[in-house]
Amino acid sequence: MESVTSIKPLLAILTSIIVVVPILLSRKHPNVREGWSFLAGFVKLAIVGSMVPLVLKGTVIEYTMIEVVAGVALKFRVDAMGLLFALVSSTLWIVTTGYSIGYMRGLKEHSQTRYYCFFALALSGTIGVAFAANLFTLYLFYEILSLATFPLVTHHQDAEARASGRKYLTFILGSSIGLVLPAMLIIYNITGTLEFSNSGILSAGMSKGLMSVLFFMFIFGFAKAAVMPFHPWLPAAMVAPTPVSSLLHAVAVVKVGVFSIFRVVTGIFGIDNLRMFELGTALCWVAAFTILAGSLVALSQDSLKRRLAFSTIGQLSYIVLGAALLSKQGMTGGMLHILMHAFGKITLFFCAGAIFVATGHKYLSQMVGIGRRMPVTMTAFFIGSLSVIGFPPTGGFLSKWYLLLGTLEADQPLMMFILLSSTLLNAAYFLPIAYKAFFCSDEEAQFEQKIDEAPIWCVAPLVFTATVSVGLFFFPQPFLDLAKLAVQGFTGG
Amino acid sequence: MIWQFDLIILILVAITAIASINAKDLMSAAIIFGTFSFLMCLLWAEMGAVDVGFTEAAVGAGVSTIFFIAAVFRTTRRTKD
Amino acid sequence: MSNLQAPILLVTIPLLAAFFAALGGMLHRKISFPIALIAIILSFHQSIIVLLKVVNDGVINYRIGGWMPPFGIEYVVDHLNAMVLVVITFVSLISIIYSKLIVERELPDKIPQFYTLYLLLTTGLLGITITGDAFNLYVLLEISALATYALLALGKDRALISTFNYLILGTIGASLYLLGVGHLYIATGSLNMADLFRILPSLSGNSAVMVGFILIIVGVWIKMAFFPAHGWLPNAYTYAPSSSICLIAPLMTKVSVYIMIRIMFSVFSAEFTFANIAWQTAVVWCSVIAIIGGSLQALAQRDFRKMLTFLVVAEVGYMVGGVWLANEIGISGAILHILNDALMTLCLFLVAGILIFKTQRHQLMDFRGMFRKMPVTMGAFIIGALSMIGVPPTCGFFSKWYLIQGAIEAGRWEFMAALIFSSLVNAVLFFRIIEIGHFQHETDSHDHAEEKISEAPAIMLIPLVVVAIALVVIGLYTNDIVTNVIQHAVPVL
Amino acid sequence: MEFLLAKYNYWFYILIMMVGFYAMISKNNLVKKMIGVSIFQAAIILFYVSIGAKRGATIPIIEHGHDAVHHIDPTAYINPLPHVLMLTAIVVSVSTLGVALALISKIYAKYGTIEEDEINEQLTDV
Amino acid sequence: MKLIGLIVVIATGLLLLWGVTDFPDWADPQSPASTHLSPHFLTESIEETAVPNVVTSVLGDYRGFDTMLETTVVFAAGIAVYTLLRRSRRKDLREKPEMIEEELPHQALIVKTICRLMAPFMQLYALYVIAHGHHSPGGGFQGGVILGASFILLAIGFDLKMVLKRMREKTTLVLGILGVLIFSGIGMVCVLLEKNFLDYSALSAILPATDIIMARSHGILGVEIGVALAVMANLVLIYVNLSSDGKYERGL
Repeated sequence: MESVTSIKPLLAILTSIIVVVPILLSRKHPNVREGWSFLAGFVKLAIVGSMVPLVLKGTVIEYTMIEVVAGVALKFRVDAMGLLFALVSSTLWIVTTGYSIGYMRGLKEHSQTRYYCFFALALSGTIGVAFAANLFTLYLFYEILSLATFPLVTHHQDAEARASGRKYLTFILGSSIGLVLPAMLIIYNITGTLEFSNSGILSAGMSKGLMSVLFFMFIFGFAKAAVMPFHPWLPAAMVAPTPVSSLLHAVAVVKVGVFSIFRVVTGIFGIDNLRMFELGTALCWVAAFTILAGSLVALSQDSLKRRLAFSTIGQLSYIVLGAALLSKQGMTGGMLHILMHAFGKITLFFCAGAIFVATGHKYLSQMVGIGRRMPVTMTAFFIGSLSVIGFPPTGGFLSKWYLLLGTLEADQPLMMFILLSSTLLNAAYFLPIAYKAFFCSDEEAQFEQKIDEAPIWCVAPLVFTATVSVGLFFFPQPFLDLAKLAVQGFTGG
Repeated sequence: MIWQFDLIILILVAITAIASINAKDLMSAAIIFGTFSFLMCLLWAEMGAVDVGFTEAAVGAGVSTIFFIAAVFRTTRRTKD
Repeated sequence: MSNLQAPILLVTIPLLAAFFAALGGMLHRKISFPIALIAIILSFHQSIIVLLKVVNDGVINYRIGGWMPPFGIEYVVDHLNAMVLVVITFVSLISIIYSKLIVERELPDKIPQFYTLYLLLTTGLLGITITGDAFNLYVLLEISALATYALLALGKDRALISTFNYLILGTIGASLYLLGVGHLYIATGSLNMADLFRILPSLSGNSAVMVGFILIIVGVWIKMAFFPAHGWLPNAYTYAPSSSICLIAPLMTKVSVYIMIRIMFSVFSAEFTFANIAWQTAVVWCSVIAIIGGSLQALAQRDFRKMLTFLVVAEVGYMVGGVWLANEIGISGAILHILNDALMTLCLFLVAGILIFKTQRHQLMDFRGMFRKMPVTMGAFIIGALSMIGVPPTCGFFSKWYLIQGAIEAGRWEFMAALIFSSLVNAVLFFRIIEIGHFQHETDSHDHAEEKISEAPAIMLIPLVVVAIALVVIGLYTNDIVTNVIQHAVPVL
Repeated sequence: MEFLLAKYNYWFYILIMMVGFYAMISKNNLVKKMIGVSIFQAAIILFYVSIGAKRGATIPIIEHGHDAVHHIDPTAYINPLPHVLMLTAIVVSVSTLGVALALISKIYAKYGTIEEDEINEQLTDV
Repeated sequence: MKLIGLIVVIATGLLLLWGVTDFPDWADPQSPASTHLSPHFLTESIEETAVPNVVTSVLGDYRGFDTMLETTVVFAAGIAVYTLLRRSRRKDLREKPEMIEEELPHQALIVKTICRLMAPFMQLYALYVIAHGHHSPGGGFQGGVILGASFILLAIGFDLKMVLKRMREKTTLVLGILGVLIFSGIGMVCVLLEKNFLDYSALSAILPATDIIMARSHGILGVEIGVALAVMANLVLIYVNLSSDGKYERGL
């Protein structure tokens, strides 16, 4: 695979770090400040987008900043999988910035400058993880992301935010320092490198015990992926303002977790090794448990955001499962699910936020008949639900389809069964919401017939993401190409 | 260098050291410490270290002891051990 | 003989300046600060010259009085102490600028004496580092010790009694060192380190040499507050005036570690030092206890400075343990940690000093709302804290990296576990403070609601910011530092 | 007996040093501790001076001063190096003593006692 | 605590005893200490420095740097004590009752007379010790200490105030600093003359009619004077502060 050196990946990361300065300087002028955020968003998307043609040709873009430890450099490498993830995050950053304006101003939140600054930093962390060429760089940006999101999660600065912030950090930092760091160091000690390679860097001669311990140190260490039992931070973090929850906890943070797992599975351990030691199957079971348990818990939640959070936990493990299947189709599905779930779930979160801005309600029991008041929002919600459930014609169907194919390819019919039954569960916890929003008797309805949507800055983004969710079903290119390209690299053919 | 002489002084040095740290009055402890230093300097001079003995006579037996006395005067003579 | 005078100048300039500062101070008390400042700048400059010279041309020998080494006293600058010299002069430079205002407030009638003692302490530390003569080291040890006692005793509260305890233990430490040197002298007849290194291998098995080694090492351990001789440090440092603690806390323990390394590898040989496995294991276990105990004690503190002092104890465990891992990576890590920890500790104590300067208090609770009032200070604090925790790309991460690599290499899992554990505890410690600073607004409490606290003056902020930036820059250039400097300082094992 | 006699100086230095050492760490009175420190240091000096001793030799001042063009027999003079070192050590010990006594004096002014346990009691009361 | 202390002490003692077993016999002319470095000093001292008292030549020249630093130690101690104890008069409001006064026979005539008689002799002797250090036991330290002791004796015999009249606070401080400055200044002069630090042979370039060897000898004398000044002044400084509790009013 040929590679070219280009500073573009670094620029893409730096855009959102540099923009912090003008944001801080223009803190007295909200419009200018948000202008800067938008500008940076578009610049970033342009930079990321400009790399697509090259990568689609099978080229890898590399950039080495500095060698920090012998054999370990601060290095970026843009391949198909990283680019796919970066595209999703930078697109959604722009959308979310727009949404933030509506939400934050609509609720007259405090410390908005701080909010935008850390938001930008968090995005840098995300793109950094996407473009990391080795485990060290990945770890670095993973930690930056953890730290940058702390002020966002605890934005309200009240007792609840503090408790959640503690939980958040305990899980995220604790697992990364306590598990990922030692595992990384041990791997460095064994191999002398941390560079991701398509066939893995660990040799097959390792003992099974050590390999399994390391493997699960990574899986659980990347607690952002919320694999049970390292999931409780995710529902707790829902105290954050909704745009934060939507971008970070449906897209950036959690996807960084699963993305990291994907990277480690393919780039460090290597598919062949994992197959040989049957670690993929073990991971399948962990993922399957999380899928079912997450979905079941979601059923019982009354708070809309919490229900979405548990749904996310389940959905994340789909992606983990995709990686764990170690089959071509499964991995394609997993990768696509990063994208599809992102658009679907962000729509749902946007809707939850819009409802909160417009009505101040958080609980499902208070939302009966809300479709009468906010038809646009609830329609988008319905589309988002379909996508997450995996119902055509939404993007979610495609990724689930590939996942199912993957289970067959990997000869794991039980997993297919679990996937299907969880789909039913998904439907069970989402559809009633949409149903009750529109179809309820007049006595039940808690809202009047008058249409009263959230501000336009809130509604436009969610309409956009819902549209994209549908659009992705019909035009999955170039994402499907990227995913296939990436998988081709890992499986070597 | 006569070893018998040497030995006697050594024994005396040891005795004064123990006495000095066991004295019940800080002033007498300081004075005994002066004796200890003086014996020490005798010992060293006898071993051929005249310069060291000389210095110790001035510093150890003289100045150090006076420092101790000054400090004891400024504080208290009482001690529990 | 070529006349590179830099090695002697960098020691004698502060020494002479100490005398002039005392003289000048009698004329006018404001004269001593510029004298001291200029001297330290010159000394810093000379240390840089020496470092560059060593990196380019190798070891420098400087014969004082022009006498041949075993007969006269010799200065030897190799890669190890060239680095330590730069660290000392840098820390000294930073904290002298920083402490100008504090001295004027804390010790208004003792300004010249303060600077005299400050310069003497710097001289002592530099001399200890640069000298190649075992007895000369003792004299310098006493100079720095006497200056330290005086500086520490100027503090408030329990400063006197804790300084007295320190004096007793410090004297025991220094005396044991002297006694150990006596043992070496009786066995070899030499005092020059290089000469000793040449003679000692022929005396293996000699009990006098063994006892000499034990005495010296134990003496140095007492000086550096290594478990179980650590009891004096927390109190002595907690109650010290914040003007001098910024010099003492970062350097005293580090210089003692340097002495230990020098004795172990440049006087004795690595084979001698590591001949006894049981002894080596015992030391590593002691450092494990030091790390874990220090961290836990730090966790129990309510006073910010006291917490830092326990961390100093834990960090000493890092370095001693790293050296006694008895492999090259571990020793590199320990040496790297001398540099990194000096800066990290400096950064945190600078923050503590600013806090005290502005609020007169130093409890953890006094960080309430500090992010709003002192954003720059708290920004630097966060970098220092992250470095203590070991988050990349701050330098604390990389020394931990090497130390853990060394632990893996040596198969000392307990040491690795202790390092990870202390990282986790540090994370808890510092995030507790960040949380207090982030959440608790001064407006919550009514008693000092009206108190106006703003950012510290520039003369204190700039040194702090410089140190904070240095923490990141040094982290990124770890590989260069290791390959150009530290690699040459590590004995071949 | 031969063995004991050959090194009796060293046995005594250890004895004296341990007396000082014991006083340093176990005595309660701060002045007593300092006496212990001084004894400890004096014992070290004794040790060094004993290293320098040489049977059948005289003090290290070269006879006939500047006229000594003749060959100088090193075995005729005592080793001067330990003496030099110990001059330094003596001065160091008196310096340390001065600083320590200054501290004691301040401690007394503050707490009204120089017994360690009584000071600690006062500290815990606060 | 005492028990722990005892155990530590006994353990250390046993360790040291074990170390002694491999020592060369006491006063053995063949011990390494007597055969490695010292013969060089003994045989070369006259030739290289023209100082018959080898202790002085080693102290002042071969290991002159140690001596300089040790002078610095005294200086550091002096400054430390001064910093800790000296009180400025303004702050000195709360007086402690003087309890010592009646115990001390300040007015003892015999003591006074003897002190007055002895002090000049002591000072004279001290000067001799300093100057004659090249040829007989003695030198800067011993001389300095004796000089200092003479003042201390006066302070004990008479009153602190009397000493302070003769040696004011500022004078003491300046002398203390001057002493170390002389020493390190000579060292720096050597550097300026493009030799190594404390290489007194460089002084032959500025001292009239001295060859390299004599320059060393003179250099040693110069630094001895510095040492004497520093030791004297700083010991007096420490004593004055200790005995008057930093108030400079009344001694013992």
